[in-house]
Amino acid sequence: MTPFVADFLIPVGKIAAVILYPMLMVVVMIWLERRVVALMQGRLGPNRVGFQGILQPVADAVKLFFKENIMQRQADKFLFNISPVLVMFSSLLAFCFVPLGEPIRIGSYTLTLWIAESPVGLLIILGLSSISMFGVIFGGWASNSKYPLMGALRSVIQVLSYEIPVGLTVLTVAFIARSMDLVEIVRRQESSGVWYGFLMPVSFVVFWISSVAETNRAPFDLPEAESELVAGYHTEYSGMKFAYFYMAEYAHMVLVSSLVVILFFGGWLPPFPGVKALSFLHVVPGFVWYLVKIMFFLYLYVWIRATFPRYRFDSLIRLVWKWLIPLSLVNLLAVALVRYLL
Amino acid sequence: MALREIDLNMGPQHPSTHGVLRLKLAVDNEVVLRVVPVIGYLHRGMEKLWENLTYTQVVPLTDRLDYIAALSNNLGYVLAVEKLAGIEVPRRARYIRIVLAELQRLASHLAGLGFMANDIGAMSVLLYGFEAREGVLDIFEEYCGARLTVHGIRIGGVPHDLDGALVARIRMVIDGIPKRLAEIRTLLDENRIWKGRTVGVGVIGAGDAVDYGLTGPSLRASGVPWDIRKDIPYSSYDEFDFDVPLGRNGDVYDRYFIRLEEITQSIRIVRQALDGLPAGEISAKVPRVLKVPPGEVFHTIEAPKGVLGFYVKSNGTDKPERVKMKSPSFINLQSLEHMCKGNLFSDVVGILGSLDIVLGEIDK
Amino acid sequence: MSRLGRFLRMVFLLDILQGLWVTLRRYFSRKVTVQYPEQVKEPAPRFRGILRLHRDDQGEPLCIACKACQRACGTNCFDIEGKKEEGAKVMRPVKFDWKLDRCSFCGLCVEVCPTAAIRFSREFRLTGVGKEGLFFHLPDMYRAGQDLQEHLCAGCRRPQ
Amino acid sequence: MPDTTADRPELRQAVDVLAGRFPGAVLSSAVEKEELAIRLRKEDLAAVLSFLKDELGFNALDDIIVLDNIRSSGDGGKRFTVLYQIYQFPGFVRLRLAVDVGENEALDSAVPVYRSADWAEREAFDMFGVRFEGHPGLRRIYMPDEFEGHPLRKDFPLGGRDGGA
Repeated sequence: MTPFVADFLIPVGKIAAVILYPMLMVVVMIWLERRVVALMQGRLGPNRVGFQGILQPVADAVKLFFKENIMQRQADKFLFNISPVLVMFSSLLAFCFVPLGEPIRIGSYTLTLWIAESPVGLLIILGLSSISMFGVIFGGWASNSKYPLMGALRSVIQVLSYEIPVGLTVLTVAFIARSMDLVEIVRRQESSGVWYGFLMPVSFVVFWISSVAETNRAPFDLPEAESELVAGYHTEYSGMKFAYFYMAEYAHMVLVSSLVVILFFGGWLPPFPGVKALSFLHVVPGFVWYLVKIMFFLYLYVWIRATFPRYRFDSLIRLVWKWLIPLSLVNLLAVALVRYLL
Repeated sequence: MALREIDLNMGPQHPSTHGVLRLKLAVDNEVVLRVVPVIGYLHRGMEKLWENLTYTQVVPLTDRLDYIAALSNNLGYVLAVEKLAGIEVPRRARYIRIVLAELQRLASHLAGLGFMANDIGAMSVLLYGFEAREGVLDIFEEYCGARLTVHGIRIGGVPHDLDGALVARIRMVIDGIPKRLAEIRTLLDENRIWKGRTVGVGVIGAGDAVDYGLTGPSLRASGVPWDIRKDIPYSSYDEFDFDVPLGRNGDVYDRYFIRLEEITQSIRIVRQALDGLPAGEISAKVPRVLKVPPGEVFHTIEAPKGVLGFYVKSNGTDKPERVKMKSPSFINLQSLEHMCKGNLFSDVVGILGSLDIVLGEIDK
Repeated sequence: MSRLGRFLRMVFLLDILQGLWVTLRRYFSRKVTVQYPEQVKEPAPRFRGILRLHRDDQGEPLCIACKACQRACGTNCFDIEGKKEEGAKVMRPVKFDWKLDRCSFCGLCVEVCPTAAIRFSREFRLTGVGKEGLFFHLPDMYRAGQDLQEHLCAGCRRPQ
Repeated sequence: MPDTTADRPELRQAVDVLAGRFPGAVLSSAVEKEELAIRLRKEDLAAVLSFLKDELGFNALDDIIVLDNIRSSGDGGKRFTVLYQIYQFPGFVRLRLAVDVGENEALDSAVPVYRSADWAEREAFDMFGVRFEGHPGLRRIYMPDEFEGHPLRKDFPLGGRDGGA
């Protein structure tokens, strides 16, 4: 392999992939959401554009692309423009650290299925996902309008609250895996032969609930609660800027689902990695396992949205401070104790 | 302190104001301090129009009041005119009216529950409710040719007879509704989020409810047993056996629950009416140009949203001198501020949904 | 429900799971969507669609221009003029204007018509481009709602 | 159908009690179409309403109806008649109070007695221009604040003042 290919083409290709892969998932996700919710409500949902309506999100994007960008005269111009970019950028950037599978060997060259492997990859991803919340907050504030402001306020409190259980549960994984490197965490799950989700169900449940809240999804979609705040923090946005917020939300969901899969469900590992009798499952490429697991969690997102009413602000806060944080603290303590004793 | 209070304009363009209602809210962060409803965006001057139309021509216009339950409006107006003109309606027509009116109540409650649930964020319930309501609307279409603005009752009787096929169809539809209701109840009744959003929210006590003139399901949710169908039976309601469900706390959950129960009761009444459908004429003899002797009358019925009253004053011609409508939503909306004060902003939409208002009826 | 039952429900998220079960079941159940315009939900026989003037079996108009419908109408939809030809027994309309934009489809005109000349068709597609399509004149009134049947048959993809 | 209001003794009683308590207030009373209607002197309205509510138990107000008598009253009669439709439950009794009021006169507000009178009086003010003294915020309810005239008056043209479209 020439140095040109190895040092230039492949990195560029990877960068392109890291942008394309989330966007592709976003398209699938938007379609999945509308279709699945419709089917659960006895409707059909979009099924005309492309096969079963799969191109509907593309058509929507094209429409949004040609729409006028409206900005309030009193809006803070700089923040108003920067915040959709911030949200989108941080969501996409986080995907650099998400490993998609085992490295592939092509001759002497090893193709890694991630852009950057960092010993603190987990922390970086959490940090980046927090940065995307700044976009939400800035956007809501810069709109200089009441509904977006209220959406942003709700968002601040929601993120402040739910970062804590996320952090605490991630720590338990780090304790067990003795690493914050995502690739390493998956490899530890392979060597220990059990997915951490089964080892630490409490961690998984707390992490999952908190991350649904962190992605502003139903039933925790308070910052953009349609029936209350019109469209929440992006009420004043239109056209492509709105599309950025919209897509970033889905990208964030994909990111969070990837994290859940990596931390608790063995990433690209097939089920029961330790059981010899099931080793034939290795025939299926790891990436496929990985996608199947992600899709399951994305489906769960949609399923929950179709089923439940929206939490109220105070009960949402009560849930996290009175239930999730104590639970995750006890859980952390228990895991640490077990880890220390063993 | 000056900065703590925000004036928030909710509507007339807002996803959950059920039409063109505008609420001027004063909020302290999320806590609601004041609510001032601003109405009139849909005011069409119905009462003025009615004075210039003949008694018969008014009936289709009453469809446009509470358009979710158009038939109940027809019934309320027609009963008032019949009382004034001294028209005796045949028993079969009265029974058919009850079948239609109860089906309408059912449809209205299903839609109302759906809107309410959708405001609180459970959007599937809206669709499930609409799916069940669709069957009822199909019956209306089959019966009188329209689904929403039905014009399904005439002065003196009903326009069409209920034939065997239609009776069978009605039975089929109402047999299917409990299943849809069960789904809604599984989704909401015990759900912790739903209960968190509704129990103890928007409470109005029995005394206040009466004082504010609240009627219908919203009043009964506060535990006041007041149902015109039972207390001043009109149109043969006294021949039917049904219960009036009562709430205890007067909160959003009770108002939701009362509507669910009333759907069950309506199904019961429809079954009884179909079983005991008497033979006979479907309409009294009414002159083509109806001239009503001078006089005045105020007649109330139990519409799905509450007590619907029509005051009709005649001057001896074929056009009424004055028709005044007492619309339940108009009166019920007055108590919104009482229910919302001190609650959170998110609750306003839930409370508004639980009042089940229709702006066509409020603005007339 | 007992205290314990309630507690167990709460801890094991039974209410949540029940809700999820309902939506999952509906996911596989029959869908109610009608794929208009490929499929058309056929209007009921009594459906109150566009008004149509009918002729008798000999092709003679039924309308006798008595203007009963015009008088019965609460929204002034009609503008009718009749004329009695030399030697004819009854009047015939020479002008029969109906304004769709004013009509509320209440059916009062249909009910008063002494010769059952004016009746509802089942044509529910009321939209058009421009205001002209909303004003029906005498020739239009005989044609109104005619092509619905072909449309319905195309819709359900059944041979006519 | 059971007769609900026709000549029930308690109705007669209510009239008698009322007439005894407020001498001269009851101008006339009649039971028409099974409904009791009492015509009152304008000045006594507030006192009668609170008496009816507090002591006779008429706990709810159905509606306030305004009639424009411009065509029928002709000579000397007052322009408007305001009807108060009140009722009592349980034990259903319904009562209609009628008060005549001239174009430039004001009535006592019923809001201190019945809170539900608030919007009803605003509607009466908006549509007919009948003023109520002591109302906590008598302003238009349907029409825009800057609107002039009162649309439900008989002399207000049906198609609006610009003739309608």
